[in-house]
Amino acid sequence: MKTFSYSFIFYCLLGLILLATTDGLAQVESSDSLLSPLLPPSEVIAEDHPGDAGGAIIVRWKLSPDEDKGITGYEILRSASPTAEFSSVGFAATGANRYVDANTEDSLTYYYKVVAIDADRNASESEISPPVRSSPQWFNFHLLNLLIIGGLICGAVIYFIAHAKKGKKFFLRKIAGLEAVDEAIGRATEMGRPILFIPGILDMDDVQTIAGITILGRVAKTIAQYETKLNVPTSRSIVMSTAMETVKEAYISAGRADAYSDDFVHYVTDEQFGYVAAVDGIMVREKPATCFYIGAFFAESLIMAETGNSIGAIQIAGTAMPAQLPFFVAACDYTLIGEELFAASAYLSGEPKQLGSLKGQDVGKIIAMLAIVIGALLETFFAISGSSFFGSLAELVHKLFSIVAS
Amino acid sequence: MEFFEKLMSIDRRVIFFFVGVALIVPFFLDIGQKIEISPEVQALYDAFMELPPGSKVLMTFDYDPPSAPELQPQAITALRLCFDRNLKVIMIGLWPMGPMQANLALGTIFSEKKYLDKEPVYGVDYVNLGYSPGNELVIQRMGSSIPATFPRDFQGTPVEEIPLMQGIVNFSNIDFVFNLSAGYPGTVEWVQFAVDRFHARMGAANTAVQAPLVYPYVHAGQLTGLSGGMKGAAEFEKLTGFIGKGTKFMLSQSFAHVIVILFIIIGNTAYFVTRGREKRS
Amino acid sequence: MDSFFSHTLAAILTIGIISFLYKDNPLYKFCESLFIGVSAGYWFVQQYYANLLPKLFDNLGITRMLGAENVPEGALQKLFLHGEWSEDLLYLIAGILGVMMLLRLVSRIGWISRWPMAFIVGSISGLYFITYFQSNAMRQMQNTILPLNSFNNLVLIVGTVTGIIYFYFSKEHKGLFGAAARVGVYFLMVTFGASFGYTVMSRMSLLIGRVDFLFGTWLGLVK
Amino acid sequence: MRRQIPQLLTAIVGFVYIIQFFIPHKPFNLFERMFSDWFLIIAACAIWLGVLNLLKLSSEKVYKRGKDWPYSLVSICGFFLITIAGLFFSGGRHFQDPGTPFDYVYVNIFTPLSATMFALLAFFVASASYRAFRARSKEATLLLLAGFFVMLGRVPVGDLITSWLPEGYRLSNLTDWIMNVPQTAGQRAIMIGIALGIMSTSLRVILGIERTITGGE
Repeated sequence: MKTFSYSFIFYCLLGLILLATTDGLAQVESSDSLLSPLLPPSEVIAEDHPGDAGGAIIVRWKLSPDEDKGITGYEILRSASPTAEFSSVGFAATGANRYVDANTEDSLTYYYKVVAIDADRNASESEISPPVRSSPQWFNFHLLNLLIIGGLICGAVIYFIAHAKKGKKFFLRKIAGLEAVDEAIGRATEMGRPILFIPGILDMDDVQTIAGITILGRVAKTIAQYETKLNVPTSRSIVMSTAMETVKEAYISAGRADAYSDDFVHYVTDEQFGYVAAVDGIMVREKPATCFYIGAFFAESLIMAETGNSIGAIQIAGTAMPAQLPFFVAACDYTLIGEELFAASAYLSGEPKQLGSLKGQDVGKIIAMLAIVIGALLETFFAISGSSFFGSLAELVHKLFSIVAS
Repeated sequence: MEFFEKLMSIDRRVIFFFVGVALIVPFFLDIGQKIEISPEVQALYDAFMELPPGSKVLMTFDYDPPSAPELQPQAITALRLCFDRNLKVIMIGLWPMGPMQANLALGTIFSEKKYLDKEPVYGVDYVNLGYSPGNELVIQRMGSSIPATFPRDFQGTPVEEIPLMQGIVNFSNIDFVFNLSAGYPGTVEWVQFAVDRFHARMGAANTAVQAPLVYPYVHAGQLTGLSGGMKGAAEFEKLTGFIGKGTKFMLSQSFAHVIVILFIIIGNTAYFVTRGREKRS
Repeated sequence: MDSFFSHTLAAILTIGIISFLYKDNPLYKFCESLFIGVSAGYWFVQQYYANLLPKLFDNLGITRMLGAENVPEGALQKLFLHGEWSEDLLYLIAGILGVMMLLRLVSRIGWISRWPMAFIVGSISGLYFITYFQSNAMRQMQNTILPLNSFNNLVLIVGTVTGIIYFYFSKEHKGLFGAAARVGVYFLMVTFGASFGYTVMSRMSLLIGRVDFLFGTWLGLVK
Repeated sequence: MRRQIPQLLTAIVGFVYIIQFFIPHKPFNLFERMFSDWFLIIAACAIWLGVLNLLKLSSEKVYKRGKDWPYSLVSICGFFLITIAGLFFSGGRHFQDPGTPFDYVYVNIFTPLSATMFALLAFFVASASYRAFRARSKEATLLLLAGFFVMLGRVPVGDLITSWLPEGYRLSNLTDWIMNVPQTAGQRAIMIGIALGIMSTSLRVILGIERTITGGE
C-alpha cells in the first residue's frame, strides 16, 4: 500500500516536471491541487462566534476522508468575496474540525475555504462557505452555568448576612491561629518588644493583600489598647498608603489617636529580595516578639519565617499561595491556610454580619462536595452498568461545572 | 546522653555550615564519578551527532539567571558540540534574559584555549537573534517566517545582512531545534507548535523541576532526547567527553541533598531517643 | 581589569549577604542599605519608563506635546486636533486617579487619596470574585468528578472532599464530621510535605550559582 | 461625604467588574483589559509616595544621627546613584541596554545582591526541614514521610536504593504518585476553599460590610 502511494507520488511528480518543461507555464499551485491525492474537507460552515464582543468567526468543517492518510492539518483561507483571492488566516491540526478566526471586522462579510495539507505539502481545497459576518452580543451564554452557581453562592452569603443582621447567632469553629492573636499581642506588650506585620509582597491589586490589610486593621485596633510599637514595612507604595490609613483609622476608633504615629507604616522597596533583606535586618535588630506574615508571598516566605524563628518570635502566617504554605506551616507557630486567611478578618471583627458571610461560604462548600460526590457516583454507575441514563446524568453534572473557553 | 538533647536544639549555623561545605567541596574534587547515561540523554547526544556538518541548529534560551546553574552547563556543552562538529547555530530567546545567557555561554567557550586560535565567526558560524515577546505566538510566527519574526539580531543588524541567515525561511530550513527551558514558555510550547505543527526535529534540556512534565513527549517520540537538571547536564558532558561545570554542579547538588536528608534522620533519631528517655523517667 | 573590579564589587556584596547567616554585622548592614536604596531607585526608574511614560504620557499624547516627534499622536491630539474619539482617552481617568493618590502629600486634602484606593479595592474585588470562582472553584470541581473505578480516583475524591470538610467553619469538628475533617488534615499535611520536598533541590541550585560565581568567575579557582 | 463616596465607588466599580464578565458587548469588554494598565499607572504615580517616605525616614535618621545612621546615608546614595544614572545618563527609553550606567549598576550591584538573598533559601530550607520534619504527631509524621520520599525520589540515590524492585515500583514512581494523587487532592481542596473565601471577601467589600480599607465603621 505504502509503496503504491509512494510510486503514485513519484509518477505525479515526474508528470509535473514533464508538464513544466514542455509547457513551461505550469503553475505549481494549481497543478499541486490538480495532482493531489487528497480528498478535501467538506461542508464548510462559518458562523459568528457567540458570546463575544464581535471580531471573531467560527469556521467548522467535516474532516477530509483522507484524515488518516498523512494529513498534517488544515489551512483556513478567507476572502471578502467568493471570487477574490483567498488568503491564509490560520492553521488547525489534524483531527480538528473547527477554527476560530479572531481577527475579523464586524462590518465586513467573509467567505472561507479550508484546505487539507499533508506532509509532502499536497493541498486540497474545500468548497467556499456561505457568507458570514461577526457581531457582538449582550450576554455570554457559555457562562450561564457560572452565573447560576455563582448566584447561588452569592445568594447564600447575602441570605446569611441578612439573617445575622436580625440577630441570629451561628456556631463557628475555632481557628487556632486567630485564637492566638490576642495572646501574641499581649506577649509583645509584656516583653516590651515591637510587633512586626508583613502584608505580603504583592500590590493592592491582589485580594490577598486586601485581606492582609483588613486583618492589619483588626490587629492594630487591639494593639492600640496597649503601649506596644507596631512596625509595618511594605514593599509597595499603594499598600503603604492604604495601610497607613487603615492603622490610623483603627487607632482612632480604639480611642487612641494620640498613640498613633505615621512611622508605624513605612515603605522599603518594590524589589522582592531587597524587601526581604530589610525585613531580616529589622528582625535581628529590633527583635520583635510577634511577627505576622499575612498576604501574598513567594520565595521570601521561608527566608523571613526562618529568621523570625531564630529570634524566638511568635509567628502567625496566612497566605493563599499554595506553593508557600508548606514553608509557613514548617516554620511558623500558626498558619492560616488559604480560605482561613479570608475568613480571618470576619472572625476578628466579631460582627454578626461578617460572621454570617462565613456561613454562606459553607453553603458553597456543600455545593462543591455534593457536586463531586454525586457526579462521581453517577460516573461510577455509568462505568459499571453502561446505562445511558446514568451517562447522560453524569454528563449533565459535568456540563454544569464545565468552563467553555469559546 | 546529653548529646541527643543538644542535637535537638542544635544551632542552625551548624546546619548552614554543613550545607555550605557540601556545596563547595565538590567544586574542588576531581573524582571520576560513575555517571550512568540515561537513554533520553543518549538520544539527545545522538541527535547532535547524526547532523552532517553545516547543518543548522536553532538553540532557544528560555530561562533566566536563577535557573542558570542547571541550564548553563547544558547550553555550553551543546554549543561546544556544535562548534566542534561545524554545525551552524542560531540562538534566540523567548525569555527576556535568555539571549544574555547565550552570550555568557559563548563568552565561557571562547575563553578556552582551543577557540582562541580558531574562534567561530559571528554571522557565519553562529548568530544571536535576541529576544522576542509573545511566548508561543513567537513560535507560531516563526513557522511562517523566521526573518519576519526576528528582523534584526541582538546587535541590531538586519538579518538580510547576516550570511548564516541566508535561505532560512521557517522550520523547514532548520535541521534541529534545541530548547533550554525553565518553565513557561518552554519545551511544552515548542513541542506543541514547532514539533506538532511545523514538524521540526527537537531535543530539550530542562530544569529538574520541569523535566517530569516533559518526559511523556520523549516517550511519544515528539522529543528527540531530553536532559533534565544537573544530572542530565553531567551525563551530557560525559558523552561529549568534556567534563565541565555540569558534573561538578551535580555532585554539589547531590551532596547538599544528602546532607539535608541526613539531618532529617539525625533530628528524628535524637527526637525518639530523648522522648523515649522522658517516657521512662 | 575593569571586569575584575566589577566582579570584586559583586563578590563583596555576595559575601556580605551570606555573612548574615552567621550573624548581623556591619558588612551585611551596608549591603542591606545599599540594596534598599538601589532597588527602590531601580523600580522608580522602571515605573517611569515602563508604565508612566508609555502607558500614560504616550497614549494621551503628552510626550508628543512636549516635543517628542517620533512618538505617534495620542488621544488628546486626536480629540483636539482631529475631533476623533479614541479609547485611549480612558487613560485620563487613570491619570486623574494617580494624581489623587499623590494628594496624600497635601495633608489638608489627603483624604481624597481614598478615592483611588476605593477604586482599586472595588475593581479587584469584582475581578477576583469572578476569576477565582471560574478557574479555582469550577475547574477543580469539574476535574474531580471522576468515576470511582480506580484506587487513584478514590484517593483523589476522598482527599478533595475531606479537605473541603476541614475548611468548613459553621459546624463543630466532632464525631463522623470531625473524623472526616481529620482525614482532610492528613491530606493537607501530605500535600505540604510533598511540595516542600519537591522544591528542596531547585533551592540548592540557586546557591550553587553563587558559589560558582565566587570561586569560578571571581577567583578563577574553578574552571 | 468623605466616607460615603469611597464606599459607593467601591460598590459601583466592583459590581461593574462582576457583570462585565458576562457581557461581552462594548463598552464592558474594555474594562478588564484597561484595568491592569490603569492600575499600573496609579502604581507608577504612587511610587513617589513610597520613595519620598523612604527618603524622609532615612534622612531624618541621618540628620538626627540616629542609631546606624551611616547606613541610611548608604541607602540615600544608592537611590540617587541608580536614579540619576537611569533618568539622565542612560539614553532615555533605552536605559536598560547593555553598557549603560544603569545597566552597570543593575548587573554589578543589584543582581548579585538579589541572587544571593534568593540563594540563602538553600540554607533556610535545610534548617527548616531539620526542625519541621520530625515525627512529633500523626500530622507531622505524614508531613515528614511525604517530604522525605519525594526528596529521595528526586535524586539518583533514591532509585539506587530501590533498584532491586521491579521497574515502576521504585522510589521515583512513589514520588510521582504522591505528587499526582494525594498532593493534587490536597491542593484542590485548598484551591476550592480559596475561591470561596475570595468570593465571600469580595462580596463583603462590595456590599460595604467590610469597611476596614474603604474607611468608616
